[in-house]
Amino acid sequence: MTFVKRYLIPRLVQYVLVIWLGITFVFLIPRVTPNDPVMRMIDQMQARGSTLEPGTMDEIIRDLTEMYGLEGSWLDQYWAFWGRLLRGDFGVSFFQFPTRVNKLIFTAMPWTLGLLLTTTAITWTLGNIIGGLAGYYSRKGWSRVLDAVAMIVRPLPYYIFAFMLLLIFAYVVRWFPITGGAPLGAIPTFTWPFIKSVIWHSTLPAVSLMVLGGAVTFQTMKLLVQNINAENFVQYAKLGGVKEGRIVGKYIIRNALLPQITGLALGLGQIFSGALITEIVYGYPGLGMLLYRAIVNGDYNLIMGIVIFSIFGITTAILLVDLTYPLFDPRVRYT
Amino acid sequence: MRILKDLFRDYRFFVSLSVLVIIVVMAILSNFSPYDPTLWNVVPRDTKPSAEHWLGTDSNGQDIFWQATFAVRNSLIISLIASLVSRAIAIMVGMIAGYKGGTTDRVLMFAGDSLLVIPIFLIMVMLAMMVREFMNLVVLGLMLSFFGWAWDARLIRSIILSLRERDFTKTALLSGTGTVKLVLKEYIPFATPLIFSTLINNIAWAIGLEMTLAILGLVNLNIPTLGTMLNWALFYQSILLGRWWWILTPVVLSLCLFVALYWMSVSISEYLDPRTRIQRVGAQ
Amino acid sequence: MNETILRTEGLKTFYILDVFGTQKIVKAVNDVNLNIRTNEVYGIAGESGCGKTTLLKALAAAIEPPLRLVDGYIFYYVDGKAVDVATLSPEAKRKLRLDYIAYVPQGSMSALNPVIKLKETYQDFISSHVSGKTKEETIQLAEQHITELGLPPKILDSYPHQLSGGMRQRVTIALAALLKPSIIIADEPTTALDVVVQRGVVQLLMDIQKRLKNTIILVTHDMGVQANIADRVGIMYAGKIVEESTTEKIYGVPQHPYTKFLIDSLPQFGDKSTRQSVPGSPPSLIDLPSGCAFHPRCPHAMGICTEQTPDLITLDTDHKVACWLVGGEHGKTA
Amino acid sequence: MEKLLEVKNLTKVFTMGSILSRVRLTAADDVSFYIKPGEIFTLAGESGCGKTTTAKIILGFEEPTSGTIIHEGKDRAETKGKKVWQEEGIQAIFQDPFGTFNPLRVVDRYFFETVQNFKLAATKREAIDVIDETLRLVGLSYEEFAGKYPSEFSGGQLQRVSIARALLTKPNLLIADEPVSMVDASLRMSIVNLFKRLKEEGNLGVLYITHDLATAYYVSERIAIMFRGNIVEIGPVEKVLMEPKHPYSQLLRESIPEADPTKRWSKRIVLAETEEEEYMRVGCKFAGRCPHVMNICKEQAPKDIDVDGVLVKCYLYNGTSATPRQ
Repeated sequence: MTFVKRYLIPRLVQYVLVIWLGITFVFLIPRVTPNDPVMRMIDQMQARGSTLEPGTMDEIIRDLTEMYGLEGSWLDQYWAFWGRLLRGDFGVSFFQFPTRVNKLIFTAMPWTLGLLLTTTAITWTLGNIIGGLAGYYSRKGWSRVLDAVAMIVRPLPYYIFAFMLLLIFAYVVRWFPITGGAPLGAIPTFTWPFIKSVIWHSTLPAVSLMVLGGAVTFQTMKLLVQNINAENFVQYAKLGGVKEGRIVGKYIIRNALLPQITGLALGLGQIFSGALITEIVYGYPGLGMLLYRAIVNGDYNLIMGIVIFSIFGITTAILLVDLTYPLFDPRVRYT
Repeated sequence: MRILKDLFRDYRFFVSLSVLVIIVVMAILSNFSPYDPTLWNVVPRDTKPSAEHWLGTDSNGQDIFWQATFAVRNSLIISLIASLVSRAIAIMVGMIAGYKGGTTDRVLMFAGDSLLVIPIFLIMVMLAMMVREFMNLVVLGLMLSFFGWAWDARLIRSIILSLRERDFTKTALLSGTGTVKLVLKEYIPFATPLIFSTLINNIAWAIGLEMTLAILGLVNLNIPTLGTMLNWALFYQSILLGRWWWILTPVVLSLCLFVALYWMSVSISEYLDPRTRIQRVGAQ
Repeated sequence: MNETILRTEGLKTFYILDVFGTQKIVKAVNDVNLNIRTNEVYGIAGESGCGKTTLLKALAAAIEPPLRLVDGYIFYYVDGKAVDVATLSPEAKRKLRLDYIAYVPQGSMSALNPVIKLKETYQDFISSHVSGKTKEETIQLAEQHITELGLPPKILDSYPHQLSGGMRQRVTIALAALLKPSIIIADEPTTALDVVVQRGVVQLLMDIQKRLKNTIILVTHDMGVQANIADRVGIMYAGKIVEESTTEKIYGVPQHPYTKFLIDSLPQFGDKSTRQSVPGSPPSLIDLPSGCAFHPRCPHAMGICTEQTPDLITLDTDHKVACWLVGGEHGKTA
Repeated sequence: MEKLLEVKNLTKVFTMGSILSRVRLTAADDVSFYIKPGEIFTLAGESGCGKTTTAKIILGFEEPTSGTIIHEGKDRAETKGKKVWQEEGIQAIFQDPFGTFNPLRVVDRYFFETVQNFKLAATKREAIDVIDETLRLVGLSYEEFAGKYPSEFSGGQLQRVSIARALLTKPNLLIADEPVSMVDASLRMSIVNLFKRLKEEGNLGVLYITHDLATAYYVSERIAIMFRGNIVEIGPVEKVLMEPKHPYSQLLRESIPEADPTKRWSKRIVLAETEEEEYMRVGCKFAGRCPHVMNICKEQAPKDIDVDGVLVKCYLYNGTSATPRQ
């Protein structure tokens, strides 16, 4: 029971509070900044000479007014805002009128989700295995070489790294497509040619996410293993003549993975942002690309939808990772 | 002096310091630029690197080398504002949370943790959109600093928490030392190395975010920064048109900057952290 | 008289450190000759920083960089045959551990893997040495062993953090005795424990020795603990053994001025007469005084003490001292 | 009889854990004792018995849950607003001399700060004189100490430096929390002898907190034995340590290994399985391990009983000639 009280409930409370804080933030941004988003958007629309029927214009204004809140006190607006969110209603998109924001997000989401889940899983697993071995055999030559590579890759921001890969492999040597998630006009089906082309298109974005994320995982794991290797319980097992394989697996790796789980949870938000940026570079049709188009078109509704949706998604993912932690650390389970 | 001598034994420190010195010199050179960076068509457009224009010229009619000096300068200004202000916030929050404890601590740490958990990049995109017209170096720097303090505040807090329990805290109190003096004289020295190495990391973070926001067109594109230079180069399709000198300048500069900053921070923190330092010299 | 089970010959193990370009040599064990026998408790005593923990590492054949075997030999007497430890392969060394020579760590706090149950630790240790046993059989063996030593078998189902410090220390001692090793070496096993718990730990160690009739090498700075369980005691100072004898003689008729100081500085119940500390401070092992390393603190220091290092000479059976004051002619002719 | 410090019915309850799962732990339970001027009084017991908590409360680093502390006739509760460490009368030294001073600062800074904060000298020249004078009391001098970092001293030296710092304000009470347990056995006596000398020459009262009963016997006049938050026995050292009355005091006394191979342990002992269990116990906290346990021990906590000048919390002495203390 103490586990539930000491670990589970505080985590859940924190989860709810963080979502509340994040969304309140989103609610406040348009209200405390000196711009009136609705009027600005109308101006923008008119400047472009959009030919919208008066009815739709009204609908947009009503939508925007409700989302950004111009009627009633802030408190009323706040309640209305939450009311819409809880109904899962993000309103309509402006640049792809009258598609609902929900629909746009749900079309883009599988792409991002697929890219993110595969790359994160592969990165984390490979990074930890290679980093773990490199840490244990830190005096070997290959370990030093990998370390040097990580020292160069690690500091690069997502944008620059993705851009460089694109330059080299799509412009210079032309091994991979420049843009997109699938050939233009292809209809999504579960056929081998389509899946193959999806994999083909997502290779570069995936590689750039994996190399950057992998460098971080590799470096931290290597350092962790080096430190744990010097811990008393490892030295003690060695003096007790425990076989090397068992020491590496059960004593070193197992303990080194604990901070890596926490690290994964903390890094998820960054990985997600990085994925969005990478998508933009490669024109990959996920949430990142959607965000980019929303920014270019000044589509507030869509941006807000993406932001709120991401806050939910990321905090939930972090919560899930955090909840697996006690499975690996008995000190949290039994206190 | 001994410290510098020891640091120079690490080739990474030497390389990164040299690169950073060159970049800072470049930023200083901007004061001697023959061209006004805000004007267009001050030189012939789209010429290849030559003796007259070392790095060529761009489609806006600017000399790329001199434009780059402004870009480096402005990127450094933004990142310095961001990192210094966020460090100030981090130190304040970390110290107060660590020393006061209790509810103050819980509230401050919750705020910090939320910033770590929420995808702040997206929030920043929203915010940047709302204040796009007012965007200048200072506003951008402050905006970045508002989002960049959480992790370091947490680190500083944990240092203070452990120091608060150490006996020398009691010795200082028994010597009649007051709280403010205690924190400044007894605790800050322990946090200084950490503050310094995170400062460097934070500079790199701020430059990177500025670039990302600039590429999305969310900053003032008339102010030359590494990010806006890249934005313009992409806007004029410099890759497709084969103007490699234009696109490569900001890319190579930022690459050097990121690697140099990272190496410097690793080198310094390894020097300061006895555990890794010992691994390097191979002592027990 | 008992047979030799472990012997060192002119053993020198130094830490060779490279601290930012300057080489530093820590002479932690400097010319040590030990002859440890079967069925005895051999105590090694000395101040902190005298090299006793390093000596123990060398005896456990755990010399790893930056610690180096500079000179001398360590012999194990496995089945009566002398084995030069330095020539053993890593796998051969691994097999001797726990089976022939077992180790009890200093702070049991961090000596056990925090994320696995104790029975898994037991299983790891057993199955690395005994083949052909199922998991159930090894756990059964562990349970039986724990019960024999008077510890509650339910602790096998616990994680290290669930036990008290004293219980953890007793678990590591029990683990060391598991395969009935010929030698158990214990590094400050009672330090940082409360006196009552300390007594329980010593009690367990003695029970094991009585049962197995094996050798225990006990390193501790606590002269009280040494007096309580050691059969012979070696006094270590600045990397050397300066006096070695039976416990009765060490405490009854100490010969080396340092030993005398050590024993005289301990307060006794029922005696409030003034006692003095050993004057001065222990020397740094990086920068040792010339001659006898104790001479700067010694009230009887003579000219020769600052120039030449005294040998460890035998006074009478089982009493050896390294001091120019004793041994008469032997000293002066050198 | 004049009392330098009096601690009356001091209780400290810690609540641990979050709002959802509170655990209450009584670290000090109705602790009462006093110290006379120029007396060395020992508070002895195992780790977690509450002796350090008691010291922290006397020093004002913790607030007591209940109870009073009277120093030089003044009730602590009435001199509110002023922390103990701002007074000149009480000073303290700690267990680990290397932890007592900030490793990143020069040790003499603490001396100058003390002189400055307590206005002990007007000029730097005077300050150095004051500091040098105090250092000489512990066998050191200003020259061999100025400008040095803690790591440049040996443990024994640094502990003496720490005592000198405490003596700067000329206190009449020194709280010494395990002052020798981190110092090598061969150097302990130099510290303990210093207490003796300061007591005799400077009329300094010392609260000597330790688990080392041998030095306690050597240096102090009276002793209190603490167990799981309670003082179970209190009286002159000769009586408490040479003929301990409480079964726990007896066990503790017997468990001290003596540096004499002819006095080896012969009896076997039983250890407590967990400490929490004993803290939570109703009645006498030692009942779980006591060889003389009776039914009443498990039901009701015993009161102090005066046996031959020694106060003992044990039912064994009920009905003897002793009378319960008021």
